Amino acid sequence: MNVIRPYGDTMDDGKVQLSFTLPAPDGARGREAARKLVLSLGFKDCEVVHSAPLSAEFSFYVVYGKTEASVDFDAVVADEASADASMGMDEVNEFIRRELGRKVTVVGACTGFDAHTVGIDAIMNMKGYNHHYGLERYPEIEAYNLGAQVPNEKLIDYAVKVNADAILVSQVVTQKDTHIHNMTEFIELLEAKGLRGRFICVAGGPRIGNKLAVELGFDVGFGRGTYADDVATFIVKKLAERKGA
Amino acid sequence: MNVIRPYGDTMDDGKVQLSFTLPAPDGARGREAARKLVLSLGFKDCEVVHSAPLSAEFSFYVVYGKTEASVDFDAVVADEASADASMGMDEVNEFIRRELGRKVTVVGACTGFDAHTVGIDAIMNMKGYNHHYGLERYPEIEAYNLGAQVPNEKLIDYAVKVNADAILVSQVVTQKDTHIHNMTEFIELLEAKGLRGRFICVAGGPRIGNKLAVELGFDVGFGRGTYADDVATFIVKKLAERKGA
Amino acid sequence: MRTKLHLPKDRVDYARQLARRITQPVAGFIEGHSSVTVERASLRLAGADGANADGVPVPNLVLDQIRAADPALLEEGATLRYVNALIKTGDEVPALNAKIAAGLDLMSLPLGDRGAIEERARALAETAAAKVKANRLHRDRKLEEFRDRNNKPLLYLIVATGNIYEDVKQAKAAAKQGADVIAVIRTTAQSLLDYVPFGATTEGFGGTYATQENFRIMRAALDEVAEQEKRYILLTNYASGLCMPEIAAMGALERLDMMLNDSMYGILFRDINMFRTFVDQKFSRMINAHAGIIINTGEDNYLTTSDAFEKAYTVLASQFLNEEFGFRAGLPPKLLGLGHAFEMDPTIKNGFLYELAQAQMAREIFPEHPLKYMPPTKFMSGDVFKGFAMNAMFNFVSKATNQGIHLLGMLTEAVHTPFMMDRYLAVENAKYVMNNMEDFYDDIEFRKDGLVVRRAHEVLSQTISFMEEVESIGMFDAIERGLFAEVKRPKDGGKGFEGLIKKGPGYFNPFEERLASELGLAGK
Amino acid sequence: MRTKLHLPKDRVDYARQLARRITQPVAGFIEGHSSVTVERASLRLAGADGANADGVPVPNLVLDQIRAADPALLEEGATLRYVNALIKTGDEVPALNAKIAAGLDLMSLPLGDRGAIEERARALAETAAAKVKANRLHRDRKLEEFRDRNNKPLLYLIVATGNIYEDVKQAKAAAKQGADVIAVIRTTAQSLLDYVPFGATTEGFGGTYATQENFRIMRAALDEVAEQEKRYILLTNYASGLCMPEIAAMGALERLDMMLNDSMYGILFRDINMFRTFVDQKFSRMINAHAGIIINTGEDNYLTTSDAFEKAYTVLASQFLNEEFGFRAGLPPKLLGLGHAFEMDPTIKNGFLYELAQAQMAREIFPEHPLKYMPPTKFMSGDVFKGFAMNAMFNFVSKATNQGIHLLGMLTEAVHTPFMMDRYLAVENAKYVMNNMEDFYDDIEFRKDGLVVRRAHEVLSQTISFMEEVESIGMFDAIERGLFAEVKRPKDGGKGFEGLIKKGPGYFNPFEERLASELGLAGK
Ligand code: B12
Ligand code: B12
Ligand SMILES: Cc1ncc(COP(=O)(O)O)c(C=O)c1O
Ligand SMILES: Cc1ncc(COP(=O)(O)O)c(C=O)c1O
Repeated sequence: MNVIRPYGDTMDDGKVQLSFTLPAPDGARGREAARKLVLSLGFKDCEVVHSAPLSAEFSFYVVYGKTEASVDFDAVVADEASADASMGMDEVNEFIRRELGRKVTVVGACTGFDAHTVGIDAIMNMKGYNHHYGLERYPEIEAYNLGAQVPNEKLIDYAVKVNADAILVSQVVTQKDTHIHNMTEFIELLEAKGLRGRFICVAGGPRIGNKLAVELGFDVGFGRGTYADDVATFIVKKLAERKGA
Repeated sequence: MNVIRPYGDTMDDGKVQLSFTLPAPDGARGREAARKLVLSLGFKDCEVVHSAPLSAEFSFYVVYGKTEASVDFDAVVADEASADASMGMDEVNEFIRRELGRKVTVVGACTGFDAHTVGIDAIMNMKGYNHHYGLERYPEIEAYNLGAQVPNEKLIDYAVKVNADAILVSQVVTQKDTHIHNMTEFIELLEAKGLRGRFICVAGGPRIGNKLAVELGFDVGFGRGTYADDVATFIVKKLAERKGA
Repeated sequence: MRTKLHLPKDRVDYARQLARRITQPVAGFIEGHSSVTVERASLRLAGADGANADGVPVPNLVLDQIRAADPALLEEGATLRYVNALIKTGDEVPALNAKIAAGLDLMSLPLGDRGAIEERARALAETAAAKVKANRLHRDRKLEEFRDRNNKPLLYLIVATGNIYEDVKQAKAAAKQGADVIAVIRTTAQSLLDYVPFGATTEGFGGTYATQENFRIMRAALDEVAEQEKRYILLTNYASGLCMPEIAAMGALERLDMMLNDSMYGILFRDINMFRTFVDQKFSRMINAHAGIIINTGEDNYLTTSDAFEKAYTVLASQFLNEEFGFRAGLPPKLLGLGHAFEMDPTIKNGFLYELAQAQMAREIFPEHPLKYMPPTKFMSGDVFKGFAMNAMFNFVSKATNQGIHLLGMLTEAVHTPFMMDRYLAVENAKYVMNNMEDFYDDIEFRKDGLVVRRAHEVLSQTISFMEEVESIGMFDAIERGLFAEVKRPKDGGKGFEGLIKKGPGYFNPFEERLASELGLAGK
Repeated sequence: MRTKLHLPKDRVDYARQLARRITQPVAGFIEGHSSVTVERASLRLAGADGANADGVPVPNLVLDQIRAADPALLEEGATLRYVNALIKTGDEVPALNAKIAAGLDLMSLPLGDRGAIEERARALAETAAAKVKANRLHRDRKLEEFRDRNNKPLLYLIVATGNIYEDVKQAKAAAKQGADVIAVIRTTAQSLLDYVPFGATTEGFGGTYATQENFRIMRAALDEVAEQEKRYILLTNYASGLCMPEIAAMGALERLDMMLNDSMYGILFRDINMFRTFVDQKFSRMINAHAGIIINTGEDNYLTTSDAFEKAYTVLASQFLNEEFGFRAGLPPKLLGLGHAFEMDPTIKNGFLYELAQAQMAREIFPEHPLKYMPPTKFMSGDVFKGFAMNAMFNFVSKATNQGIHLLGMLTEAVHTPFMMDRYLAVENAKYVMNNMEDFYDDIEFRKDGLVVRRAHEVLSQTISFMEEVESIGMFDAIERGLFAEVKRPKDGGKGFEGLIKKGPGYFNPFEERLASELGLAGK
């Protein structure tokens, strides 16, 4: 057991900063409403340190609260794919040569109406990101980046065409849960075609968690700060595992 | 009933921003701990959008959560003394002349070890604050400002000496609840001397709420943004009330 | 204006010459072409409006009917057929629209006397022009009535709920908080629709459909706040994508004040066919010019994909090209809201100075233009506090270089589309910083051999080299080879190519004529 | 240094002359006086340490015993009696301290041979000087070893938990986050104690007691992080209040690197008697000068009570006076961390330019001094976001004018003493802003007739008028009449007056002698 609580300047003081808007006019009643609201969240103590009108009907609050909520840190299990130690580019290539003995093929795209290619480019393009080369630079990997706004159907067809080992799906826009719809559709399509088992399915994007991706039927999900190394490591290990199995 | 919830960009979306420190290393486990913590506060949904190490043992989180917590705004009662409409300086003087027919005497100080005089000066000094003159400028009020670090004992003695109607206590430092100790001691001293009934007791300071002040035995408490007008209005109305009673 | 950068005038002139030379062959191409959306925009100016039961707009129905009858007939323009129907049915415009929406096939009506059609069409053009002029006059009057009440630069806030009625609430609150300009972000992928949806909409995603009714609703709402705040609130939308000229036409009719409207954005960032885009941008810009609508060009887009420090010259080159395309469409400098952005990596040592150089350079090279300055987006992170400091620095540079239109940065840029409180904080940040350094621009000089001055000179000369290269290759080939924004667009590729129309000898477009003459482009 | 403000050199020289003239009579007074804390500081340098069972420190016990025996005896200084006891008991210093703590009355020991006492005392002064010099050497070596690793300006963070062990955690984290300087804020009201508590303490309030043991604990902790970070971490405390010289002595012995140490702060802001303060500040500064400790003066305090725009000249006047008092105590410019603050109302139009003017003026008038620049505090509010933007602007001005010591502003200044995350955000803000505009200082000029230049000239001339008035009235009377900080302090009023000591003809203080000779003040 290692019970931890938010920390302001003294262990276990439980201090948390909050800010939010209320659909109510600014003023003494608004501030009191803000306080009550924060207390109703289980905060023991709450100071409304700032309020301001956003319009006649809306108001803004900055609050410092004190909570007794805690987590047992020992029981926390990290759920981020990239939290595992990843191999570097050379290691990955070496691993492929040694363990798989053939080139690995990867197809990726930013799917649906999503046009945010910078993320998938960061993973796939030659130049990579933050001094981590992208998959195209890996001699043992064939990487096809289909770019933006690619329909799921088209991505799958392409993967079949080039006989891909893995499909990379990037989803950046999350408004109205569009990423969830998109990702679900992708998996359902694969399953309908009886192809789910054939590919390692990798999802990614700044708001994609591993847990979410796995829930939706992907093999893994990668969030912010991912590098090609992480993705490549995951794929090649998985392939080796399957080969072994 | 007028049930309101935090508002991000859609009615009742319940969006709240939080930031806090955890006594745990930064990383995937830290982020997951932060998420769990926020969920344990009753948030339905929680995105850890930023984390950073503060040292090897501490880490910082920025989080956006979604809550279903609400308050019934109709049932919220404002509890700020200065929320009442106050009279202006001229009105107050007119009121004194008309209703009380004698000058009103007020003694104020920043008590205990507190040396933050700017607040009490804002209320009492000639020049006032934010274009609201202080009590010294009121022709019908005799105002004595004893300044900083005044022991409660000395303040009370002085009030007796000048036969004050009201005593103003300023408390700015709140660390380790020093204001509570100080204010409690002040009231206990007055009671011990059998003088509580003789004075209108007014507390003030940026972290002083009316509710708190009243709980501690004051007649009223004034927070941030108070002007002399508010204080004067309260005092003279109270005096008129007592005279009437 | 005092120069602070001492940029060589002859080099700046030379860059403008290059822009003229680069755009010349493009202008030649444009001259000989129309497009489906140019025709539809003309119809809209004539009054064509409404949609059929499937939601297909009347202007599209007209074009579809003509094309179905004989694609070659489009070479005469669509106005001819629409006006012919007016004469033949004896209807006024609304009645005809209703009939078309109900299924009337215009091509079933024989073509009448061309002289009569042309006369009636010119009368419609007259009506449209009068309406647009009235809008323009109204705007000018209000700007005069509320003069000196707007912020300098104009503070520009976006709304993007997807629901026009929610947008209205957000927009009003934003205006109350201090915004001068409200931009209604369009729903994702509307730029790729080859029609403009009809009516009020509540189902956009990441933004709200640009429809004429939505324009009207928001215009009315902002006019209402303007009276309360005694500050004219400018309304912005996107004359961009596959319906560029139609949206411009709608904006002109509904008194929008600004339009995102770039000469190459669609090609590079939306994969729209290059010929189509060039044709469309010209007509849309003529409409904007006539309506007194400030265009906002899209140079910031170069920087969200490429590195802002290394590719700074692509921004300046694009500004020169947008300017020249604008001139060619009759836009005066004061309607040319050329774009740029504060997008350098915040960890760059002296990044602030380079941003200052870039912004000041734009200011000096385009002195009368209401430059549109975009906030940091790419390097914003979930650290909303740091983001807020970055926005403060952006606000500083904008005021320090006297920009015209200032898009407020959101502390939550990397997290979600703006919350109401995010906008408030953005306005507060800008107002604090800008008021606090109000006259900094007048007070400061840059050292002649300093970093800022050297950087500006360097970017100018990189720009010239780049434009020389584009000139030698030719614009169309340069785009094909990926010289712009590192993307390659084949000439016959991209969306909307099939909607390009070669003007026939009998091509008739009284709106284009009218605009050209109003804008003094007739002789050209 | 290039001048940007073109301040008239002769006026600046004249202001310095005024400072010299104003402080001359004060210096005369100081010459003839000591105080209880000067004597106790001397005892501490001799090695007096520890406390009795009631917590009364050994140096206080010694003074109390002398005074109890005969107050007039203090006129000879306390060292005489302490050293006499050493000789008489034959003890070494620690043993004697223990005896005093246990109750030994020094006055019970007859006074021995003065020559022997003086000789032994001078040996003790030699030992103390050697120890202080060794500290200074160590610091210089570390600064050399880790050169170019500190930020410019030095980033200064406070810790204020009240518990020295918690302080250590916070301080280490702060250093890891990037702080160069850690200041341990003192507990509220320690400045009014006429003794220095003994030992490690955990019960401060709003700050932690300054004790020699606490100094030692924090010094060791910071030395440890310094090795990890390869950056020398400076330690700061307060040589201020009723024990100003004693704390300086402790700091010299424990290798503190900076001390809050103002010539008039105690008088004006703590109601300490003016004569007492003037005497105490001189001796404390001699110690600081010898120990190579940078003093931080308290001009910012003028601005938390008065208006920063209107009373800007009081800051400059105080800087001149602090400088001159500093010179008179042997402090060279590089140890004179003169203070000022970014405290103007954020709603003032062009406030940023006035702050820039003030900071640049300080920079040009005090070119070699490591100016200490304080963040916004008074106008910070619960709006932590706006506060963060204000801190960004403050960071900007500091770097833009090349300040020396930069106190980081806290976004929660109006809410609570800093949380650990508040410090982190403060460092992040400063590092971002300062790196992003690293060479702004070299790149920028101010217009000769602009706001910034005019403002600086104006403040300088207001300062001169003010100092002329002070000179004509005389320093003591000027304070009595409330010319400084709008507070009136009677000459015989205030705390600690009774602790003033007139030096008798037999006054003996080998530490003062030694310091004066080390500092080249002997002849003066
Ligand atoms: C650049 C940008 C754009 C550019 C995109 C250019 C391009 N070619 O990509 C343009 C201007 C076109 C654009 C347009 C829009 N954008 Co945009 N955009 C951004 C911005 C500023 C940066 C995104 C970025 O490039 N990040 C850098 C990359 C490297 O990070 P990343 O994408 O997270 O990728 C990393 C990881 O997530 C991961 N990863 C990502 N994908 C994958 C895939 C796999 C398989 C793996 C393993 C890993 C992985 O690895 C990458 C490297 O570490 C963000 C705001 C921000 N600061 O984040 C908004 C943002 C993403 N955009 C947004 C929106 C709403 C839009 C629009 C809908 C606005 C509109 N209505 O017009 C349009 C829609 C476009 C569309 N159809 O999708 C919102 C999304 C809100 C939400 N959560 O839903 C954001 C957050 C801005 C905001 N606050 O409103 N945008
Ligand atoms: C100026 C200042 C100082 C100055 C005070 C000078 C002076 N003569 O007053 C100096 C530099 C001396 C100082 C010292 C310290 N300060 Co101080 N100081 C501030 C500061 C920056 C501004 C306070 C201020 O003047 N506000 C303006 C006035 C007008 O507002 P106000 O006090 O709220 O008053 C209004 C209302 O509250 C109300 N009101 C106030 N009193 C009364 C009384 C009555 C009867 C009524 C009706 C109304 C009323 O009306 C006023 C007008 O609207 C605040 C931070 C901040 N920005 O708030 C920190 C702050 C108050 N200080 C703080 C601290 C910790 C200290 C020190 C303990 C630090 C130290 N260890 O040395 C010392 C202790 C001094 C002491 N013994 O009390 C903390 C308090 C934390 C806490 N909540 O406990 C703060 C919040 C800073 C921080 N974040 O750490 N400080
Ligand atoms: C000129 C221009 N048009 C349009 C847009 C909007 O994009 P979309 O094509 O999705 O409407 C932008 C975005 O920045 C732009 O700069
Ligand atoms: C010179 C100086 N000494 C001391 C202090 C601290 O105050 P106190 O007297 O409470 O120790 C300050 C505070 O700003 C100061 O400027």
